[in-house]
Amino acid sequence: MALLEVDNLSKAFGGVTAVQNVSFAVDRGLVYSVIGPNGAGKTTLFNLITGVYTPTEGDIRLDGRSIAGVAPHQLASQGMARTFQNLQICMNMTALENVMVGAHLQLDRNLVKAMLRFPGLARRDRELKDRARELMGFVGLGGYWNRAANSMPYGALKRLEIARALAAKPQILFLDEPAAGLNSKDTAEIDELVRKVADNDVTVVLVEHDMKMVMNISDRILVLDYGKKLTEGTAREVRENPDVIAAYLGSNA
Amino acid sequence: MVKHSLFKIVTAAAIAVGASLPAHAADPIKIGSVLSVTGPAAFLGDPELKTLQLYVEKLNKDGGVLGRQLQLVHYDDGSDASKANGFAKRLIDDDKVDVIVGGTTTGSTMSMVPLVEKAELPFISLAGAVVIVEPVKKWVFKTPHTDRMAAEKVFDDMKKRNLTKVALLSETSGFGASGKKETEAMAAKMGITLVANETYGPKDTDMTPQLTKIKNTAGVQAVFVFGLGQGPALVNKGYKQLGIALPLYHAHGVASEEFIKLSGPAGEGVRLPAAALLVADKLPASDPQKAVATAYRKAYSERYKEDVSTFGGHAYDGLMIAVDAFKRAGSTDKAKVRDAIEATKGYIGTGGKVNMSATDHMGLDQSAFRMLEIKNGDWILVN
Amino acid sequence: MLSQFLQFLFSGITVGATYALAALGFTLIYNASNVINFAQGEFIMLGGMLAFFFMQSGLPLPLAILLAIAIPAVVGMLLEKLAIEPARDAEVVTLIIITIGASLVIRGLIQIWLGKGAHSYPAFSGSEPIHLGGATLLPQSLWVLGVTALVVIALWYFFSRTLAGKAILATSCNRLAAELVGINTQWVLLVSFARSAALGAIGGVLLTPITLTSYDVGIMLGLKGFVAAVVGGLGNGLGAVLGGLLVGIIEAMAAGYISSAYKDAVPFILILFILFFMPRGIFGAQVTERV
Amino acid sequence: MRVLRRHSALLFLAGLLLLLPLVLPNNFYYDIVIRMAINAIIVLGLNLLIGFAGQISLGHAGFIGIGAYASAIFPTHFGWHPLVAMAAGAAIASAIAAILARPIFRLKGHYLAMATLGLGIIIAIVIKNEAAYTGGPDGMPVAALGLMGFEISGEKQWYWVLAALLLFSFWAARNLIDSPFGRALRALHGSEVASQVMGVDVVRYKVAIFVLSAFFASLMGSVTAHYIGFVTPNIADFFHSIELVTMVVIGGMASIYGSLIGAILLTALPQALSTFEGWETVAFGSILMLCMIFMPRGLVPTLTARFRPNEREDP
Repeated sequence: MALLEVDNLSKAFGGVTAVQNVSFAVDRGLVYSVIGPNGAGKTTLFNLITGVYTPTEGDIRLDGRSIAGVAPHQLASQGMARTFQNLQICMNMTALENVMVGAHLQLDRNLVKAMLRFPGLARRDRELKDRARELMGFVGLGGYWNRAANSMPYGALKRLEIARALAAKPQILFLDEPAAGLNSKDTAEIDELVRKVADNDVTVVLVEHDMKMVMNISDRILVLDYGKKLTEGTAREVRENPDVIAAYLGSNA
Repeated sequence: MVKHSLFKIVTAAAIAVGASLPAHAADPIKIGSVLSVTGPAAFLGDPELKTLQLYVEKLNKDGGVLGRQLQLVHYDDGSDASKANGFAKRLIDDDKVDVIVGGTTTGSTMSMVPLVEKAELPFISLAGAVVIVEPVKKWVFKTPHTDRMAAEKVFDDMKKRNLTKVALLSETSGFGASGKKETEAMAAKMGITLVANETYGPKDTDMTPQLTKIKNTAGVQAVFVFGLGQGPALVNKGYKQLGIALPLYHAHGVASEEFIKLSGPAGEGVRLPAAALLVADKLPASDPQKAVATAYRKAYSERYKEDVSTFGGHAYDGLMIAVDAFKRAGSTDKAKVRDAIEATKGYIGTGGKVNMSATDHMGLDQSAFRMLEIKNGDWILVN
Repeated sequence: MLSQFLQFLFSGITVGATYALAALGFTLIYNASNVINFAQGEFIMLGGMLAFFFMQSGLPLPLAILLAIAIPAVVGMLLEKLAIEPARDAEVVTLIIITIGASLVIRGLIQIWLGKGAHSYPAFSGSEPIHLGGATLLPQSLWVLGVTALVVIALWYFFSRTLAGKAILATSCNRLAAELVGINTQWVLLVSFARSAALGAIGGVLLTPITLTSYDVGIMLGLKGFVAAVVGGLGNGLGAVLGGLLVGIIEAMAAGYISSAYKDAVPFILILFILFFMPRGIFGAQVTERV
Repeated sequence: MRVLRRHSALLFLAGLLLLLPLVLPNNFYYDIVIRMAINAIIVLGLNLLIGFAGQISLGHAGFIGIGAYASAIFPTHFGWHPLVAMAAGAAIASAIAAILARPIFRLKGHYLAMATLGLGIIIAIVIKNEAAYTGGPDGMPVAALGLMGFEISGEKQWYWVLAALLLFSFWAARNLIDSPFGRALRALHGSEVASQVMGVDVVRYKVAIFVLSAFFASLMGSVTAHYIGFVTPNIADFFHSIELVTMVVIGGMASIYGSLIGAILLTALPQALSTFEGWETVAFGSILMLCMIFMPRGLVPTLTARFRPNEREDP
């Protein structure tokens, strides 16, 4: 059984149908990319799967359980994590704290215990701090621990979002344009990071504009156009699909 | 860094607030005062403060009291009783005043009462409600007439005119709420039936809904309004707008020239109980209050170019009773001064003739109130 | 009984028109800058107090009124230039506190200058009540209602039919984008503050013969205006007017039929209920947040 | 060593509170410090809500009023023990906060400001109107706070009570900020959608912190009532709410030290301005405006940023 199954998913905003009858499945351990011209409905698709929007029609199943319309904070406990196209870093916190928020669900969230700083809670918090440091090292942000998030460069924030998502120990990670706005060197590093994440048994679903990166790292690719599924397949299949070429040339090239 | 600034701020604040602390041997007599000079009760506190400043200056020019100068230490509680409590502590502990004259509102006064009782400091309040002096508190006195007296005076007058079914319209301020309570009690005692009982907010701009209700209540013979400041003037206007023809009475809280001005033609025929101060010039020469009231009126309006109100008069009385007590006590010894205040007999003030006793810390009786009516834009004495 | 109802209605509409003018002031500034100007009530106070002062000093009525409207407009511009503009990017609460600070300064200065007493001046066309269906209405109330209606029409025309009005709407939507298409957003903000201050002042001038004025009348009027603006859905001009009338009428009805002691609580209970069911007021736009 | 460093600020505050009586000349200064401490504790709670969680409340004085009047009414009219009354007040305030929090926190920005403001005003109006119990606008006296025959009275005793409470609140607030709960709270301020995706049940956290701050506000209302010995509706007033929010913002949003500084400054300021003769309002308003224009983030964060531009205040 595939880890993520999407069946006939549709989302309409008023009269506009942003996503229309999209179906696909993502197997465990893959790097799965969603591509398409601007306005193809990629981010909407992400927002639907991660619970930010409620689908108008269709179903989404994670591990066989339906998750359509489930609130985002409940999805997190089922092993789903994501990053955002427009950075959603908490600028009022330090880098390390941002990562620690990612591990929110693994900790004791009791208010009274927190105020009185119960020893168990404090100990686990310290352990988490160490793990968060490791994760920051993993994404290449070793020196940034105590930096205020709002004083960090853009590229670093992109990685920080990934570190934060990883802190949740997800089984599936959605990356919304992780390379957007980065130069080629940074992009190559993100590329490498995504591979590294996938090698650590985290299924990665990716929306990305950078074709080189997508073709490089994706195991399978879904192509959307005007909210509809155009095709799906390996990098090679997609590259050679005439419809895809037409869509890109027709609208974007 | 942060911690240091914290300490600095504390000390700086301490220095800032403690800057006024001379302590020489030839000390002046310190009159402390907490008044509501700003906030909703400002129209009471403002003339009170002006009066105190005026007369402390005057007394000093005339050589002071007991050969010592007077010093007025005053704070503005902004009509907030909790602030009054804090400032009272400042007067007691920091300024070490010899007497407190002030407390504009009943709330402010009552929040200061436990402090002066504990500090054993004579305190003459300028607020109205009966609770201040009933039960008698050893160190607490007051100069204004009570709301109970006002209700009694008004009902007396109504009964003379055979009006026994009355609609009460009271303000939701401290003054109005206390007045409402006393009026209800007094009505029961004097055989007056309150056929309607409405309220309005001190900042309301339109009382016609309440007045309409009163107008449509069966059997109303007269309307009694218990409020302060501008509200009652608006009641007059609404009254006229609705064309209600019943006799209209107000309480003593609107006893000022301003009330006539604000009401305009709508004020004609309105009655209220007030101290003789407002009609000083119309008093017969034989009236014992005539001299005091005229002199105060003259001094105040010459200095401040504004009309007198009875509230300033209460401050005048409070200060003069204190000064009188200092003189009779021959010192500023707090216990002696307290005893002297309690022994005040036959003092003629703007509010009336004051005869204090161990059981009466206000010392005014019903004769202190005159029934006034507005006629041709001026006060006239009824009867 | 009908006459009683009518009387409550007249009372509510007159008071409501005041709230409506205050609410419109909130709306104008909110539309241009997303700031809730807690000093809005002070402009109403300024209008009344200045009109009184100038009439007292012997100026002819029209000139006194003109000055009483023009000066607050200048104060509004100063407020924008000196206090709002420098702190434009600050958080909602910060801006709220700046405007509260401004209201304290305005109120304090007027109190020092013109004292704490209450004032009034004669109504514009006499105070002989008009009888209507057994109820009475003051001629001045007609002035208030009439001018409010004129203001609403003028504003509607301005925003929907003129380029300048559209520039203001554009600025409120997206300041940067508005600047990019060549709108002088600084000017837009300045004009909005001036206009809303003038609007408040007009309200103050018209109301004083009915309600009296003093240095502290702005607090309550400002608060009720804010309620009215929110009831109508912030940023919606027509909503603000209807919100104001609604709050005024409900207050009067509450005082007449329910309890005069609790009539002040009624608008606030109302607003809680409205917001619980319509989180953006009655006429507020529904927006979807973008991620 | 780590313990010492972690608690250095706490120890410093404790030391300061311990030594302060040596320089306080008389009861009046004790009084000011006590009022500062009371405000500081309320502001700490309010800052958790406004500064850290990013949710405005313009009606917090309502909760203070509930606590104050519970301590005034229950012992006077029903003969309850003051501590029971205090607990009851806190329970009532928390319950009201909990019931209303869910609908209220669906609102944002100015709508939220309006709803909380309305809530506060309604509470104040009820207090003012139910004169049979509350004494109406003139207020009512409050019995002394006693425990097992011992009665807290006088500024010196209250000083130590408040010092202890302030230390506890300071410690607890810092603990809370640096805990999973606190991080979730700040995260939902930083990015509501990101925190949701991380598993933060945003509404639950907003409700919890609102209830917590209402709980503390109510407790401090009770303390204020017992300390002053008299309570009037002013305590629940809209202006009191604004005053508290001002303390939060002037001191610095999302800053524990800022809460202390804000409370200290704005408690001392009216005293310092009391000699200005009529200009108090203008001076106070000007100071508010200038602070906010030149330090929109509040004193402590602005100063911290100047000296340590890349770091956050250590929680």
